[in-house]
Amino acid sequence: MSESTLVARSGFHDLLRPAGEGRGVIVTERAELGLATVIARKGGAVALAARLKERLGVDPPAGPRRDTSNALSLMGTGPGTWLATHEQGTTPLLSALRKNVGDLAAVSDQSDGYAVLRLTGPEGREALAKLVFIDLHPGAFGVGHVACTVAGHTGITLWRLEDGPDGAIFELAVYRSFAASFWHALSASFAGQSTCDKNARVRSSFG
Amino acid sequence: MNDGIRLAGGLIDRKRPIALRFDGKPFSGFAGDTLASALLASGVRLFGRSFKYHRPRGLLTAGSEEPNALVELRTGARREANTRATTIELFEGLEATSQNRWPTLAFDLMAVNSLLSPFLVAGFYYKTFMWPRAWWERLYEPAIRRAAGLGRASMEEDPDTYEVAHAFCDVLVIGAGPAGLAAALAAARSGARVILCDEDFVPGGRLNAERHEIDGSPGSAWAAEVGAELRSFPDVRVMRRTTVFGVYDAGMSGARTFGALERVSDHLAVPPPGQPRQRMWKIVARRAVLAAGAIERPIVFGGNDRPGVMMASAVRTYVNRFAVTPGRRIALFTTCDDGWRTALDLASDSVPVEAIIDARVTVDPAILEAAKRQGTRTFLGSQVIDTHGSPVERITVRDRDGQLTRISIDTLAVSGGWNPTVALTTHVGGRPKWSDTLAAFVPGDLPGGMTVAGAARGAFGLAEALREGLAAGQEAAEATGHAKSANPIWRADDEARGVTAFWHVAGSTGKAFVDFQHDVTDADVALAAREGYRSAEHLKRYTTLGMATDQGKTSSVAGHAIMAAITGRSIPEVGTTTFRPPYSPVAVGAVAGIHRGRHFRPTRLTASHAWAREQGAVFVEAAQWLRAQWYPRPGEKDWLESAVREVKSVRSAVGVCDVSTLGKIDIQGADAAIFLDRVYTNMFSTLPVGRVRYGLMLREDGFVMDDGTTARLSDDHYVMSTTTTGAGKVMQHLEHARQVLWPELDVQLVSVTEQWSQYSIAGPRSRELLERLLGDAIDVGNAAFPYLACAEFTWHGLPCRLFRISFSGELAYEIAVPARHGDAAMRAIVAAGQEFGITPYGTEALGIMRVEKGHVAGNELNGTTTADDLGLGKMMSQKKDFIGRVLARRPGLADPARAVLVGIKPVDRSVRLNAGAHFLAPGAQSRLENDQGYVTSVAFSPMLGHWIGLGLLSGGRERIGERIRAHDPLRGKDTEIEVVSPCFFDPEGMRLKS
Amino acid sequence: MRIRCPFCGERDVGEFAYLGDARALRPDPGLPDAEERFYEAVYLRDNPAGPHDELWYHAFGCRTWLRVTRNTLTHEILAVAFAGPNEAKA
Amino acid sequence: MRYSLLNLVRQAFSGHRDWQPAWRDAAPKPSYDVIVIGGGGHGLATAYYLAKNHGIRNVALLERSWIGSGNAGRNTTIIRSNYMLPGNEPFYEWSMKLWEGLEQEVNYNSMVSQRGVLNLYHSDSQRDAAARRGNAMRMHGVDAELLDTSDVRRMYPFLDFDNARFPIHGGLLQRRGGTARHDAVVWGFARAASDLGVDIIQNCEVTGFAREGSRVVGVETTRGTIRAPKVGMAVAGNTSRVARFAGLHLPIESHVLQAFVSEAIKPFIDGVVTFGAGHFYISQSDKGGLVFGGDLDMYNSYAQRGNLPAVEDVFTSAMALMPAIGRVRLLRSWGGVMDMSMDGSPIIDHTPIPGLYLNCGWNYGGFKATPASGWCFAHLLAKDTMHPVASAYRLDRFRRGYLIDEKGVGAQPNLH
Repeated sequence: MSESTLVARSGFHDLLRPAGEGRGVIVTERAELGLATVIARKGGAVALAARLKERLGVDPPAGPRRDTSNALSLMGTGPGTWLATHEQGTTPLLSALRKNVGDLAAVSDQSDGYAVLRLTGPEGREALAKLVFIDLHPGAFGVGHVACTVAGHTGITLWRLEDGPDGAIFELAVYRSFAASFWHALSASFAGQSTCDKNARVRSSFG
Repeated sequence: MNDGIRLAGGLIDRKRPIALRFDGKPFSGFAGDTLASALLASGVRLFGRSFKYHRPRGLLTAGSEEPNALVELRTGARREANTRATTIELFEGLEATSQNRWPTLAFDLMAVNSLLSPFLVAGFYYKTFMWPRAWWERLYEPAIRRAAGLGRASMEEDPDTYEVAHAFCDVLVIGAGPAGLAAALAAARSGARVILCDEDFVPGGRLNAERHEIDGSPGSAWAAEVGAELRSFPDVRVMRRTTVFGVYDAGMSGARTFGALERVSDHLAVPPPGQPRQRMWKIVARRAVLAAGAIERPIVFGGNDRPGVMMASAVRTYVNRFAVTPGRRIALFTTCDDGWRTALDLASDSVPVEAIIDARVTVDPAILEAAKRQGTRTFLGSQVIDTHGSPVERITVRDRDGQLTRISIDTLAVSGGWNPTVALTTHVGGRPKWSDTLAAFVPGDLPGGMTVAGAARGAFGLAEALREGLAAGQEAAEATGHAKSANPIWRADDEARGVTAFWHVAGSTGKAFVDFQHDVTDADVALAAREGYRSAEHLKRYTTLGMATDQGKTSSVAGHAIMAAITGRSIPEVGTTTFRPPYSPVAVGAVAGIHRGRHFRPTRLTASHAWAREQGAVFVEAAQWLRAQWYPRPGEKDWLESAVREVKSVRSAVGVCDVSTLGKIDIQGADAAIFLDRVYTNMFSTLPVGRVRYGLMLREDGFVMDDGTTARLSDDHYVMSTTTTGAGKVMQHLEHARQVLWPELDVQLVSVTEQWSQYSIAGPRSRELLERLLGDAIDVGNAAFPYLACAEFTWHGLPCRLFRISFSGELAYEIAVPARHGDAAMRAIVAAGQEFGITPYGTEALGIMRVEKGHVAGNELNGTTTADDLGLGKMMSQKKDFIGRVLARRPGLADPARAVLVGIKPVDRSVRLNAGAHFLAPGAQSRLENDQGYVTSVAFSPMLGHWIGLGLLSGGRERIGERIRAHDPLRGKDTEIEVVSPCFFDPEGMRLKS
Repeated sequence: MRIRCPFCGERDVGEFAYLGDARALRPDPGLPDAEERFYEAVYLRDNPAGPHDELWYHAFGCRTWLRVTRNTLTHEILAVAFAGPNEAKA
Repeated sequence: MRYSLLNLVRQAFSGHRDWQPAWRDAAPKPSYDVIVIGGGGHGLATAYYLAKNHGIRNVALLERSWIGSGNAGRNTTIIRSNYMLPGNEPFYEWSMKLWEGLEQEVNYNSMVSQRGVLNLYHSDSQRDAAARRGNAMRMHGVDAELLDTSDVRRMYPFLDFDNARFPIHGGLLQRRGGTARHDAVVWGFARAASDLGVDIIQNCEVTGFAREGSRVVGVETTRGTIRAPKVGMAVAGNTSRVARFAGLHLPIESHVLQAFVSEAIKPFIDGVVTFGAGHFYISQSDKGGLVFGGDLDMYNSYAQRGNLPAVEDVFTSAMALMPAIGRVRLLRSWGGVMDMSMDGSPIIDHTPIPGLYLNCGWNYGGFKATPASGWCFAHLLAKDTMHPVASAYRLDRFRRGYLIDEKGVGAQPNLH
């Protein structure tokens, strides 16, 4: 997140509220994540991939997959197109990309364009499965898989991280302006309807 | 009246009595009962009234195919019309009301229709009610509509919630009878991902209704065991109370989409907190096993609709599953061995069977013996030709010698054989085929990936069904890459299944019904034949046979059979009515899911939304966005007063407006300039870096598609802006051009609409404000930053963009900041603007100012205007090709008579103008032939002090100064107007360049 | 109906936007009879009852344009490929 | 026998034994004066008016299946004449005039019911468009009223006025609009045409055209060759298939449109209501079923069925407009194959091939046009000149750029 004196407001900042005790679904916002789209110049995907591997250690997947090195991840969101994320935020992300592949790719900052949620918990998968029309079975949507799809009239980019203590971990990015509507749809898909905040827990409908 | 009583056994929990009310009267039943079985156990025989004749009707079936026993379930906002008593699970406090009767179910005045039945034959209304014509809407139709319909809608917003959910599996098994359970188990043991759906609340299908044994234990016990084992697999989902209602198209992988409805809470008084009432599932299955069973069919004979006449299989269901006998003196009218089993079941419950009437001359000696042993009278080669009493008290039997015998009974069980439930095999175009051996339609061409097992394909024997189920489940699992599993061999019998096609008792004395709910009789079918409505579809549409809430499940085939006999054709020659989704009715709310009320569509909010709300802004929908429309101040009486104030402030000082909703597309690459030259009518390759240009975009058919400004940030980097409503459409259009039309170009496109919060700061003092706001972050002086300049700069450590563009016609800038900081930026702008008298303005003020300037917007960019229509012809470059150039040359698009953009003023300046008024020459008659165009947009101009407008006027450019009329008969107005140039204010554009 | 996007995999038809006949390519505007050819490309359709080459846009997915061969009588999808060669290479 | 209350009563006493077939199920003769291909409403109306208006009774009406098996029996039965453009409004109003009195003319009650068609608007620009449309109607002498929110609330209090995503700002009402019993329209025209001598030939599929040089002089069918100097096509969704037999390439795409009917409930929706913030329209039949539809499935199709996304879209719109029908159940859905044109308006014209005439491009507005379509097509077939109210429906308007595009979406048929 920028150290600007203009206060930043993340997409979900006033939406996720503490919820009552419970197991089920755990949702946290990833406000600090830096995001950018990376699109290879015409016919330059191969050169770009080599450069990224050489300079930044990430191997941009050719398909809907995710590769990570240190804090930087690249996710395939289309042919020759990736969504890049950086755990330390926008500035390191853009400087890394512009410095190293600015000549081979169109890089566009999307750190403010998307709002990102992390979703886990023993019933997170079931809750999410209600909303998206793709197969989230562990055998079908494995660790490192990425999907651009639709969730209740809203386009999302969804990816799965290494499993955590509360089970499978998904992260999803929605366009910032949809945050409130998307949150309604997502929380409606956790029966119990309670919204939740970092480390708060929601009881889901499945049990 | 209490002739129905409880027997021993059954699948009801006598330790859990449940109280309910029917037509206000208290009754009780047990957990495991349906409303039908509970009322039957309390002696209720009369459940409903038929649609047309209001004939008294009782239970015909024990399942979802029930045509007669429909009730209004629940009350108030939860009232649910036409609910089948045979499928309603009891819950504490259940309230049901009979419907389509007045004043009461027992005494229904509308039953007078029965007396009129000689007139009310099929299609009678097509032959009358035509004179005098005006009486149709005034008299005839209101009368018909008063009689129409069955139950009543709640007329209140549904208080319950619904949701739509998704599931994927290897094998979807439809139906949890013997075949379905076997299929699911075989697939599950192979490790396949299985979903098993059944509409009932207890898996087992007919196993729960018959006295079959599997491996020596009762079928229902076996079903429970298999159900338990299935639940133990992690990748198996057993869905009770779930009807697969539709089969849809597949993909190349073979995975097919199915629609299913889960009744999550319908068996409870109200849904538990957070639970929906129902959930619609979209299931994607690689393979499907249809094991939907079969439906027993009635026989068409005189008086076959009286309460107490019931399907034989239903009698067995009530006796065996619900432990209640429908009567004490039961007769059986059958055409198949299967029907005789009813007698055996009853006998073992010591309910005497008075008589068995079988239309066949010879039957399996074994069952004949068994019946004789119980002292049951048997009539072979005989028919029931009439019934008497309501509920039925007596039947008239005609034996093979024509002798008539009257038998006193209280229940007549009927079995005309079975129709396999083939509906789901036909949803994607397959047609069922006729089987002479079974005298029934069986599945024909199947949807890819679907197999059918058990009774659904005519394998009526239990052992057969189990074998077929196992094989189908195994095969489906293997087809989805799973290993063969060790399968059990279950011991069960294949009971006798002889059947003879027999549909209709000729020479019945009483009315013989084919479609019970719609009161379609054998005579109606004969009339349809006589009048030439002989194809299955004509028969259905003319008589409404098969169009009732049961969709002909118990009536269609019999109707076709009677038509076939009359017209000397075979049943398949008459045709099959194809089945369409849904298999059984689905609530509207369930399909809508959570997208209701304010959540019908997503709402998009800009970063300054919270701030605008604090200012008391009124918001308006713009595509999916909400935008501030105006900012009312205390004492302002309407939107116009507020908007006028906002305009005056902008034109005299400075205002700020959130323009973030406009589309923003990042366009990069070595060929970005060439690309823009091809998608815009005007040149962008010549645009210097650091400059902005207004661009016009056409569709390939030559009409205007969208407009906006595009800035060149560097040689190979542009950022394009689109209209708010056009953003998505333009992005798709540009991607098409990039990927399909000119793949050789080096261009990269991405939407950055959401990355930037963009604010228009407009007015003579905007520069001062920006100097104060931005300090030395950027020099905004006229020299360094002239009209149509743009720059990227850093402010508060943020990458920001500044554009000197103006929609208002004032000296104006648009500043773009990263959206996370959009809220703070707006607050900073307003704070810095205080001393310059800054005023936030909304879309109304924006609209007024753009009309004053003659800028086109949505009402002019309506998809039927050309560049030249809008006075933008000069933007059609002659130096290059671009999308839309060629077809814009067509005569129709270059016709001098086309309506083109003009400005209008009311001659009487005090008059208000209205958009949508049409242009007429003075003195011209109000006729379409005299139409000269119309008013597209109007505004009250604070600067001019009167209403002004824009319009599209035929040959308008040559008519400046002319006086014509804005003709508005719809609002009773006809205003003399003056045609003027579209630009009303500062035509030289001094202000925006100042 | 489900369409197998070469990048995203098989998805519900609801994720895709339909344009239509894929054979209606943009003619060369320099040709003497360009106007007639553009008219035919923009307005006339084979509209076959059977296999049909058509353009779909994966609007809610990877945003690529796809060339889909689909039987208009049965809705059976026969083939799917990227409409643009660049995407195929990438 | 004439249809009347008196005859109905008479027959009631004789067990309705004397009713005759509504139309003769004719076998094809070798030749006719005119062949009309397509036994839907438009084809039957054309045959009827050929006989009635022009005295041409030696007419064959060819239907490949049973009459009314296409869109005539698969629509939402709405009739209206609330069009905006000069090329359309006179035609659809002529159709409305023909509806008013059709039943008496053909002596068949098709339940033409003018209970009003209300188009809702939800924004200022939609209101402006409604005003433009309404004024065009009024200038053609057609009834139209611009309603505000409270007017609409009085008519339909159960719509969502208070919690809507896109609030109802008002509506454009045509009181003379309404519905008609679609099958009865088919049967009524068939009976009347048959009585005038028209041969209605069912189960007779056209497989090609008989040619003499460039001329079309008849048709090849599954029941042999049938000759006629003039052949008219009124085959809606199958236009391109039949036209291909003559080598014609047309500005037509075939798309599937789904429609739905609910279980019968006591009537509470009097007229027709169309939603403006989504593609959805609803009315209630005289049997009590809610009849409703929405947008196309969007892809070319000859299969008379669609998929779930279109279904969900329609039902979501239904709940948005009428939250009170949440527990009402969908009973049946079906699909029709629409002949979508490139500007959303129809074509009634000669073809470049002598002897072959074209009636197509009805998009999903064909039912309301049935009488006028037949009237004008019969006029063209009989007189070889376009009828004045259909004079804009030329085939060459696309080439020449004189489009009739009410929606302004251009050459994208699935958006019309």
